[in-house]
Amino acid sequence: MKITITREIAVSLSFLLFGAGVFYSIYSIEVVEGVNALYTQVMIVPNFVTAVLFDWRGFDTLGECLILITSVLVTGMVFGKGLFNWDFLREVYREEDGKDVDLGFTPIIKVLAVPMAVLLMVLGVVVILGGHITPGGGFQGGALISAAYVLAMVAFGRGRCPVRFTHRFLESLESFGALLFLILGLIGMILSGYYLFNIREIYGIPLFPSPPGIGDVGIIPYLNIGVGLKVLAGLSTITTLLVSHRIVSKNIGRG
Amino acid sequence: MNLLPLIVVIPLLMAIVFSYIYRSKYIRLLTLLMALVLLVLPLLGLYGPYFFGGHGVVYIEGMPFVSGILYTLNPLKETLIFTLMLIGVLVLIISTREERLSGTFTALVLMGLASVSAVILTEDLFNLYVFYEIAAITQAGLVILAGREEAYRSAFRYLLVGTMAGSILLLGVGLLLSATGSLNIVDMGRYLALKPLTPTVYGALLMLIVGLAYGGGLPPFHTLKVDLYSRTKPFVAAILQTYSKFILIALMLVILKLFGGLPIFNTTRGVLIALSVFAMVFGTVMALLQDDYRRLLAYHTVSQGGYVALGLALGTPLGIVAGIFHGINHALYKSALFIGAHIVEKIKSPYMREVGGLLLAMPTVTFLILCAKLASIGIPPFNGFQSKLLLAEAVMSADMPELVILMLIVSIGTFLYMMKAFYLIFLKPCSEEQLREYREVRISKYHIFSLGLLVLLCIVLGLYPDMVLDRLLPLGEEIAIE
Amino acid sequence: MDYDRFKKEMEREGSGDSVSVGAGLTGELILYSFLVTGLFLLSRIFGKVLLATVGILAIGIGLHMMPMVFRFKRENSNHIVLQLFWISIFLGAISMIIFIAGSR
Amino acid sequence: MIEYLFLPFIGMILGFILGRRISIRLNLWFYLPVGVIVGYLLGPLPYYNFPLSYSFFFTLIGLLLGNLTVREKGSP
Repeated sequence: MKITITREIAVSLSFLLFGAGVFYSIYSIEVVEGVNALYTQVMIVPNFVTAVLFDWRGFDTLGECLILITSVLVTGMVFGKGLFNWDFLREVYREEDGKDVDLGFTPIIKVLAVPMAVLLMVLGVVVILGGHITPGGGFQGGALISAAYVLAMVAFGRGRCPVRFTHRFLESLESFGALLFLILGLIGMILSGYYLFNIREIYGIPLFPSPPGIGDVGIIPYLNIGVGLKVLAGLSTITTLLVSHRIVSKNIGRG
Repeated sequence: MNLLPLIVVIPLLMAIVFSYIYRSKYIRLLTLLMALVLLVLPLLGLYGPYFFGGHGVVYIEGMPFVSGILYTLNPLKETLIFTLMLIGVLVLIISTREERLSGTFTALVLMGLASVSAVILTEDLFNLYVFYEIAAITQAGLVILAGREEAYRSAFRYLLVGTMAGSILLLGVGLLLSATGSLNIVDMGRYLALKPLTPTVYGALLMLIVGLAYGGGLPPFHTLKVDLYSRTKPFVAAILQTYSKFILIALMLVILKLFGGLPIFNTTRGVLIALSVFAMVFGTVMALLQDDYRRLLAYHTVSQGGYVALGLALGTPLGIVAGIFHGINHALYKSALFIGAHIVEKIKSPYMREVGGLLLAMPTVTFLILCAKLASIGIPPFNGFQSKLLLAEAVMSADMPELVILMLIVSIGTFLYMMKAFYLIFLKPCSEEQLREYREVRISKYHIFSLGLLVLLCIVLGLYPDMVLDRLLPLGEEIAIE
Repeated sequence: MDYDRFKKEMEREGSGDSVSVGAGLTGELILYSFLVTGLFLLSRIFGKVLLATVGILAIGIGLHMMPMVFRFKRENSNHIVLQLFWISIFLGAISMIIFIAGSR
Repeated sequence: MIEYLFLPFIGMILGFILGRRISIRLNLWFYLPVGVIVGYLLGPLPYYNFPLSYSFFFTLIGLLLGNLTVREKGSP
């Protein structure tokens, strides 16, 4: 499709206008405190961001997780999962599974990759668990763990990768994380009538025992764990799908 | 106990379960059971507000603020959700007759149903954005499911533009948050009405309109939507077009609630009316030129979306009611037409010139599709007539008779291409062996049942429109702008 | 504009039987009447002589450019470049309208 | 005591799950000192009053446990 010079001028003019509009409106922002005053006064957990994300607006966080879940589902579908018609993919993936290509990484990378991956995983777990006290939380920790997976995958290739997250394992983790979030919300609904109610204790037993002085954390750590597992599984699934032919072959019924 | 969140939560929960067991043998059975559950859902909620997490209204410096996320249910939303769930149920039932059905399809349909009902129910702008994004990804996913190269292409294109439009909408939500200090739509509307307008608010309005045009399929995004509808299986297009119609209605109501009383609303109204008239005319003109039956129906969807948007953009009580009523009617008869197109595609081909003489092969289906077509044109005993009449009244009373003329002209165009399609597919003479070929294809009872149910609803709503209108009118008065 | 020329154009597009030509002509008429009624509405609401004059000019140009419908079909194709072009034009136009109307 | 040890305990479980999935045998005598050093550098990461991030250490122990006892072998 050929684009004439007139059209290019029109496009640049309109982007100029739109950009000027966006810039003008952002430049003249005067932030009104509004309901934020409440968010910073009421202490739920020491990390105010987590308090807003998981307590005041927990349902939004659930929605954000579901965006990731849906994206992973759709990405899986591009590689043949559950399609009504596979013939197109069969033609694309006609040739046999390619061999791993050794990109000539030096031994330093291969020696360092495993310890770094292990430490990254552990750090990711700690970041997930400390989400209600320190900066971090489920999204960040999950991303750390899946970064460890990607690191191992890049250094060793798919065949000899020491971190073996199988597709089925990742699917289970993802479903478990999302179900944990949804079901904790339902439990809150049964106990109090409000969905995603932050239950502090059941019959006097605190739900998540934590030291005094950091507020009643309630279900927030569990929600963090759910989100973390889901993010870990989602990002790793996408990596697995992108590097591996075998999943496609299995999905289109040849594996 | 108010079980309102279950309308959203149960489909989400089941979507995750279905995506986990997508290869199971019992998927067909489970899908049918799930369809039954979906029918119960709209009855669960009670009218009134529902605060998530127990965070209710707080007073900061004398101003009431909703501190958490608020959902409300009222008769209008209930009607919309009932229609949505009904069409979802019928699509799920039809899907069990498909070869190679997997849990993924059910999961995606459920995810879409949940997110669109959340968009309808929510009173919170960020929550609306989140579920709007899920709905956009779900629509692309449902198109990818068709498993053809062109489907991949159009879904990719839709997501590509969707990234841009979604980010613009998110930026708009952020600007509104900074300008008002709240995310609750009612709180924001009240704050905006009190304080003088700043450029930030104009920017936010601009971005909300971009989000609306993308979500609802108004120009210039209509070509993307048409690609989506025409490249997937037609019965999937039935649920896709329902999603985008209802997102259109919900976002229109949000814009009315936020900017309704402001001095800028006059301009906004002009922009929205212009967009909807463009949609009406472009859809009709393009539909007249199509050879592919699915594309024709897709462009028809765009032009009817223009009617819906026109009614809502007027901002008068009658206009809002007429727009929403037309949205519901449109969802019903258009789903019937898409299911009919699915049958036609199954028997022979979606290209109108290759088919012909289907009347002799299946008279019942032909009659039902004819009824749906008449409803879509706006012939009296059907529901399309009632809502178009109401729309014309609303436009007349808003002092824009020219638009009524335009609506009539567009209706004539609609009549023409619908009848052209009907002639080419069902009436055009065909050879004896072609007829034998048609008779070999078995059409499932489920297809005919869904088609019949939708046509029956069209007739019932056409004869007794008050069933729905009585529920919409009080809310139309409430939202409307003087 | 005469029927024969229109039919010739349609045949070049690959669908020249009477049903399609009729549909195409209707599309042409709808576009044209959309132009006319739209200009009526605008000039009535804004009530400017200048606008009405420009409108008449636009109608004349439209008549001269007939058939518009093929050009229109090309602009509405699903080519990504054209889609992005119209989206960017839309963004510019809408921001101009809203900010200019807002600044008054 | 349980208030301070509950979080590391959950970390151990998660570490166990992840450690099962590492297919090569990890060397205990390398990872334990490294864990102590990294934990010391992290400082009191989630909870305070302790010079060492014991949550990190416990999670590492969980991971090593999972790796050394029920490791998954074979090709992916």
